[in-house]
Amino acid sequence: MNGYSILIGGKAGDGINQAGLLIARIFNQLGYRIYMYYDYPSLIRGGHNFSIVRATKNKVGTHQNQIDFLLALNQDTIDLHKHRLKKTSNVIYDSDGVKSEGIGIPLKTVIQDEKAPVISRNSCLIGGFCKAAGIKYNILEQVFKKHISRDIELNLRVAHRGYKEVKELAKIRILSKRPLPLLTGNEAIGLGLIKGGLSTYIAYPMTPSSGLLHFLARIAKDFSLKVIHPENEIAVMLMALGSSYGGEKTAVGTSGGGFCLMTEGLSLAGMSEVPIVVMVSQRPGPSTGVPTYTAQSDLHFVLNAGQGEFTRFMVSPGNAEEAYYWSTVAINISWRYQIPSIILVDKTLSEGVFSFDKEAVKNLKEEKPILWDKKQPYKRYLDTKTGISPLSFIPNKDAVIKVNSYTHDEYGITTEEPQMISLMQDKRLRKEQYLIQDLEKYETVNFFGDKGSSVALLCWGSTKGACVEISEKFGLRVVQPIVLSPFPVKQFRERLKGVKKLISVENNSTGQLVRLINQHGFNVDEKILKYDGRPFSLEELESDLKKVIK
Amino acid sequence: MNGYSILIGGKAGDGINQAGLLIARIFNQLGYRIYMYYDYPSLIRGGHNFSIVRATKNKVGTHQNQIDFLLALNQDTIDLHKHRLKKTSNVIYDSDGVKSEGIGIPLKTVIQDEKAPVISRNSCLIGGFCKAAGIKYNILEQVFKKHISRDIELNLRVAHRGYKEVKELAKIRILSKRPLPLLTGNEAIGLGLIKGGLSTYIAYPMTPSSGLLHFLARIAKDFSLKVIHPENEIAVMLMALGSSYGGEKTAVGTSGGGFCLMTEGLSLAGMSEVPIVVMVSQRPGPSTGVPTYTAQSDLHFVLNAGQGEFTRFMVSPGNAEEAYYWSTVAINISWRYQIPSIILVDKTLSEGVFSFDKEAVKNLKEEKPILWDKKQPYKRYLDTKTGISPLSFIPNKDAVIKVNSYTHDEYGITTEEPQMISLMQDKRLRKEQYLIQDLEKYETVNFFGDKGSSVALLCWGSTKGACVEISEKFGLRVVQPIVLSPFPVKQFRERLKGVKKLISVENNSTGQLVRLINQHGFNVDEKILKYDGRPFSLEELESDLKKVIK
Amino acid sequence: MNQKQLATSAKNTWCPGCGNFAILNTIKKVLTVINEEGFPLDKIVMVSGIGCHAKIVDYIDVNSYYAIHGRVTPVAEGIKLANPDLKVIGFAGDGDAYGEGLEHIVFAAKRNIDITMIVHNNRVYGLTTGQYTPTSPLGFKGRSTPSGTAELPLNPLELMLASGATFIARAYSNRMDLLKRTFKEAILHKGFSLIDVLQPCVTFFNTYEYYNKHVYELTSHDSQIFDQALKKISEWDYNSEAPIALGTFYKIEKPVFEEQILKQKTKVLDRNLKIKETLANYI
Amino acid sequence: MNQKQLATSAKNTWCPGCGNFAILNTIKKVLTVINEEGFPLDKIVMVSGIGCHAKIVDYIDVNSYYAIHGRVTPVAEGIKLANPDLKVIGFAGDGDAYGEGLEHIVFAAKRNIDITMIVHNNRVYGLTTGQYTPTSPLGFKGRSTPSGTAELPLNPLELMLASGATFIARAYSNRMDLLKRTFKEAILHKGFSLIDVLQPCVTFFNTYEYYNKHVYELTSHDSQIFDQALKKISEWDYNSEAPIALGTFYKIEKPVFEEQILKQKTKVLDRNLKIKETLANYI
Ligand SMILES: Cc1ncc(C[n+]2csc(CCOP(=O)(O)OP(=O)(O)O)c2C)c(N)n1
Ligand SMILES: Cc1ncc(C[n+]2csc(CCOP(=O)(O)OP(=O)(O)O)c2C)c(N)n1
Ligand code: SF4
Ligand code: SF4
Ligand SMILES: [Mg+2]
Ligand SMILES: [Mg+2]
Repeated sequence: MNGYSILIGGKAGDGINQAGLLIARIFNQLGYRIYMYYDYPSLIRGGHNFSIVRATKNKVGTHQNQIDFLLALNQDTIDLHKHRLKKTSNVIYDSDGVKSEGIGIPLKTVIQDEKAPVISRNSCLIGGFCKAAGIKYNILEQVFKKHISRDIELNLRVAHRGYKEVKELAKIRILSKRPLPLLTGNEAIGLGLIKGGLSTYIAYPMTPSSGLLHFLARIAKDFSLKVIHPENEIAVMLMALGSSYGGEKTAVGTSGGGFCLMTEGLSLAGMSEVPIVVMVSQRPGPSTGVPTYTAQSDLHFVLNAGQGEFTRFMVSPGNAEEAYYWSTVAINISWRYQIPSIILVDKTLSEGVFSFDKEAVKNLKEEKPILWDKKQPYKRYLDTKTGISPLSFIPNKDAVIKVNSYTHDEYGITTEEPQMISLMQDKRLRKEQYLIQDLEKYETVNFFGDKGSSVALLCWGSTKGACVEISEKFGLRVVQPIVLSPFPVKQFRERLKGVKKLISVENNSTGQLVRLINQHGFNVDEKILKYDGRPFSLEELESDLKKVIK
Repeated sequence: MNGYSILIGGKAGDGINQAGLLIARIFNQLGYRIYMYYDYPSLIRGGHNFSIVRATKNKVGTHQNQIDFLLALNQDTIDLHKHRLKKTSNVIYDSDGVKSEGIGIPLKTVIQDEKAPVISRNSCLIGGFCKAAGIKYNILEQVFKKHISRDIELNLRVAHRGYKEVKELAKIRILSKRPLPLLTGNEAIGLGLIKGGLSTYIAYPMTPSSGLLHFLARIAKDFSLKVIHPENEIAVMLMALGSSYGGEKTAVGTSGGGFCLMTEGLSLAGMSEVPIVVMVSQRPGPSTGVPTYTAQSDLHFVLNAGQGEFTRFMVSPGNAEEAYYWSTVAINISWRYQIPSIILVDKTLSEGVFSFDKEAVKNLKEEKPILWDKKQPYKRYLDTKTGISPLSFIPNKDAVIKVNSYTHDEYGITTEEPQMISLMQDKRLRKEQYLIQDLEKYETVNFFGDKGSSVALLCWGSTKGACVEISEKFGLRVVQPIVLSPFPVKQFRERLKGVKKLISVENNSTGQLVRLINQHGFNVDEKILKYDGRPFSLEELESDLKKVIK
Repeated sequence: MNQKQLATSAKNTWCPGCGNFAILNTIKKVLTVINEEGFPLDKIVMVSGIGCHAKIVDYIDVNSYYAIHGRVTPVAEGIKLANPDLKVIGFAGDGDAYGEGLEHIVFAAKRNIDITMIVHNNRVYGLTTGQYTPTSPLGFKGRSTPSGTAELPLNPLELMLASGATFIARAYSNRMDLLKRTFKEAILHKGFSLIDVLQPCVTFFNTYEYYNKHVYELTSHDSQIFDQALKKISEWDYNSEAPIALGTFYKIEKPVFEEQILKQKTKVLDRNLKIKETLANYI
Repeated sequence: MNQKQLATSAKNTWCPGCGNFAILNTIKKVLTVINEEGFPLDKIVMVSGIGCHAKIVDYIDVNSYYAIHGRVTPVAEGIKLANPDLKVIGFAGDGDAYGEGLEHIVFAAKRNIDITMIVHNNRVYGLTTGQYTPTSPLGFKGRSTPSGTAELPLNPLELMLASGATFIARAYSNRMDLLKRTFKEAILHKGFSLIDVLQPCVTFFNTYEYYNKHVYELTSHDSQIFDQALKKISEWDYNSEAPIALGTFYKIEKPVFEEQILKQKTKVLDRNLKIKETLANYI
């Protein structure tokens, strides 16, 4: 795809994520579009971490197995990844600890010389890489200065040493595109929520959702956010509902195990009609599973979580722009309809790094919820045509605002009367009908590739990246429902018009999206499933695909 | 249906459930088959409670709107239920506080005369009823003596006073059938679990599941059970998994809100492959909803609860015999496959009272789990053809038994290796394939009514009662899947052969079973849904049915 | 605003004689008084769990969140964080606050967030028909423990003291004057306050007689001193026969959580601009 | 059985210098000793939560349940109830035991169930990369609180004392001899025991120097006396600079829960017969 793949690897603690990001930012300055995959086990020091940076002319959203540069801080990196090398690939490694072909730089010696911290080995390696790739030192310098906060002089010194050690082996082309912000999926979600008016974020740390907590905590002051980390996920959800009832646009975030503990509160949100946005980032289960890896195996759990039946909005964005845009939509819809909005992502999306083009995203505004017009005495659960009852906020001299987890009357007082029970259930469910209509104005089902092709890939969330890219090679159509609840049957049907063979691509072991579309009368012909905790690489998907299309 | 319906009503605290049961037991002695519906709001004193006892020649499993006897301890009972009276119905009421047509008995006066407690008013009323119904006093006496533990003499005295006050108005026929035990659904589940080897039951009270906790606590000594009520449902589930890992056959019980808190543990059971039986009794949600009423609205939640994908067995019995039988199956399967077994019921089934005919239930035995043969060094997660790893129990000098919530290797040690992740996921899911085969030897899909009819009612759980009875009148077929996971596609398809019109009958607002069969490629033509917290009465279902079949 | 006006359309469904009536009447009085003294009623929010106690929110016509079992505290905290000008009063059961969701009062106390928790401690699960709770005495025979419990009760106030609560009191529904004073004091206290209200359940655990015999009001007690508070709090362990002190055991001043959180807030004038600036940092 | 034999195939992935190594080595030693003294190793069960600490079960070749975050205690309780002959040892993190699932240690202490809880208290969430926990000092700057926390820490041992725990101790991973003695004493104690092990996290909260300066071992302390225990427990509040006592603060005898529960058990010879009899009662 007229671009480059660079893998940098080392131990946890070597700063591999950060190093990958620096490389990504350097390419960004050269006008490339970036996708970065970061792979790390669940430990703090040691083990093997690696980042694969893809720098391409046009945006992509997946990594490739094959790489152009292998940057090794340790022997593992060589041993585990040399199968990825092409004939033309270059290897750069720490000659003080690694045996390999390619270009060695004595990283340890350099940093000892410079009295630099061990972690700055990667700066030196990046210096060497830049030289080898024919990237000007001043680009490196610019990126380092902007993005390294500690010991910048030392880092530049060792980077320069690396730069000098190495010979130019390639000449990375400079493209004419302007650099873009590089965001993780989590960060894009955070900004999208802020755009939609987020004022409070409450979460308990859980990989891979924690990035959103950390990001929002870091920028809290800039946006006057309250960011709270309470005792556990139960407290998270219930505090959030209190906050939201108190009038603050509130979101929470977690992963599967933590989400379990939020389900009772989610159902409370459904009954009390208190808006809430829930970000769930999936990882392989069951249970603790493989906590720093990826999966799409909680779709039906999240879709059906909480006792009883209530309307929920759920989206699953497939890249940073979608994450940003749909997070704004999620918070707007949550408040407009007074329902839970769920943003369902996974580790790949949450922690993957994307070039983010705000200009490519339709500009949305924070929407005002439907407010009480004061014409009639206030009833929190007024039964209306749309099922939406106008809101009033505390304090309001003229309104008593009672919300209730029991089935209740319009005023919010508990009821056990059969007629009222049905009536209120109808009221709450009616919102879904209006929401479905409302959603017609959004592109709820994405459409890529050869839109006339009779063979289509079906995907959701992060698998979009691989599907879209591979579709170009095979001339396939790609259909990606973004809204998963209420399921956009109409748009989905349109997207499938003329499809003879539908192939689903999912990061789970049972085909969860397939089961969902089955419910709506659609079928797939083939399933390509991957559930080893890793996202599809382009090549893997290609080879899987070849088995099902002939 | 050649039988009788008797409604007795009063305030909470008047002992209406107990009174209904006494009446049921009297009919039981007369050779009738019993179904009792008990209706009460969520309060302890006051309000309006009523029991409808149906006594019929053949077993039924639903109540009728129309009644033959109305027994009123207060005015509400008359006012709220007189619409149920037929021309031939009789009303007996407390003339000291109630205005009505029919036969008055001065209950208050009687108990004051006899210095009996207020609660014994219902004994007096039952006395009057027996006389009016032409039931011999000695039957009443026999039932009272066996089933009233406190103040039996006083109760008999006031009952006799009631008996004398009233004239015989009817002559209830004595049938020749032997009396049967009368069990609530919860009690039947309890005995079924015991039959399957239950040794520990852990629960936190929650209507309508609490009856199982109370019942097992009461009979714990008789069966040497440990019955534990810990701090909350999280502790319930995790203690239960500890207990089960410790080798004790353990079950837990709850309703929707409590189940939310168990979902994280459920997923842990899935990953660690520790057997557990979970009884979930549904009530109307979302959230607290209508806690003492009924619903079937948690099917998909329970079916998909817990992050990640794992095999679970789920049954939904439709009467006491099924509850008994399938609870034994549930515990056996849970231990054979080392998976969670879920018994999904609702308030109607849990608290409804049924004639229980043990002879009509195929006799099952407690099954031994698959045990380690000691031929090879012990591996807790040995990868086998069936996916089932032989068990060993602590203490065992030759085995170290390590279970793990992380993805793990055969020994139980955490792994993050992609091949092992897939392999172990395959192993766990493979159990489902064997379970499906195994289940072929059970009647997983029930079949009633006119089995040749091209119009069929589709139901699950407690709605079975009404469907089966109405099907006789309309000459319909009834198809009731009892096993809901893994869904018995083959048997279900067979049961549907020749069906032209399939009508689902559910106690929820969206048609959850319909959604489930949709996933498997089946469709319904009509849905009859009721979601006001009340079960279908025979007449209601009849009138709903008339609207969809012409 | 008078007490009548505080009524709602809901029919009261507590058992005649239940200790909850006194709590209801007293809180209505206190709200009326606070209102007369100048605090607007629309800035009051009640939160409740599930249980007999929880019905109280249906009976008072002020803002309320009728939440779920065991989770009164975090809901109340969330409301307070949303708007620190409000007075947020949680009404919880003993099953609720000391059982199902015990962790939350510990953390609310630790944070010293300015909410008031009123625990209707009938030492039994009322609404689910009489099971033991964390404060039921050893050997209590409830429907889940027909042979008697095998555990000693918790002393919830000792736990609160250990958790850093800044206001800890005990009251008795049958001593309405003290109840009223204590409610008011707790609501006006700046910081986390918890009142354990002994509330007899006439149906499942009728403790009137016992309490009438054993309660006494604290006098010459210095509620600022931890050791004195502990001594009085541990005098009765909710199990053995002992004098039962009523009143405010502990009351100190500490910084409140919400102010620490709000300190960190600034006013943002243009979010879109800020988003742009933030994005620029990520190039 | 020697320590080598206790090893598994798992590769240790703690950071070099982590306090967890000392805990691992010490518990291995203690298990070996207990075993030599006659207690069979196959009657030992380890339970852990999720976090750096929790990996310990992967590193020792005895029975174990590697459970979920915050829920070590109930799992351990369930195992003990299933078989009271076992020695059940829970390994929890401070986030685990004092945060996510705080309620469980309170109730296990209340019940006095005979399990041992070893809390690897590094006062930080290690595995999720450094957020504050309930025992982090005020103002701690973690990734969820970059401007510093707004709450004081809990003193978990004070909480345990208020909950009725019968064995309460503190140890320090860098004082291995005391660590060993305390582990052994706790495991042999009949009843609920909890040891708060100060365990420096070199990566996110390196407290070695601080502890090395402040810790001292309890001497001439009567661990049977509540007031003495409280005094020593509250000497250091996990926040201010103060001497940090190590050793066993409190140790008393009380009936244990599992025996109360098992007392109620009888032997049933024929379940089917009993079912028949039970059914007869329901006719
Ligand atoms: C998660 C959950 N578990 C259980 C219940 C059932 N439940 C409702 S109220 C209650 C106990 C109430 O006891 P308490 O809090 O002491 O209140 P009281 O009725 O005594 O006032 C229980 C267990 C529930 N609603 N939610
Ligand atoms: C329900 C749930 N929430 C959050 C997490 C994520 N998580 C894993 S370990 C951990 C914290 C561990 O901290 P601690 O218990 O102190 O252990 P340490 O790593 O410091 O040893 C968290 C929050 C989880 N696994 N489960
Ligand atoms: S059951 Fe007890 S607590 Fe509930 S209303 Fe009746 S007396 Fe009050
Ligand atoms: S992060 Fe801290 S607790 Fe975890 S292994 Fe490293 S030093 Fe130990
Ligand atoms: Mg109570
Ligand atoms: Mg920790």
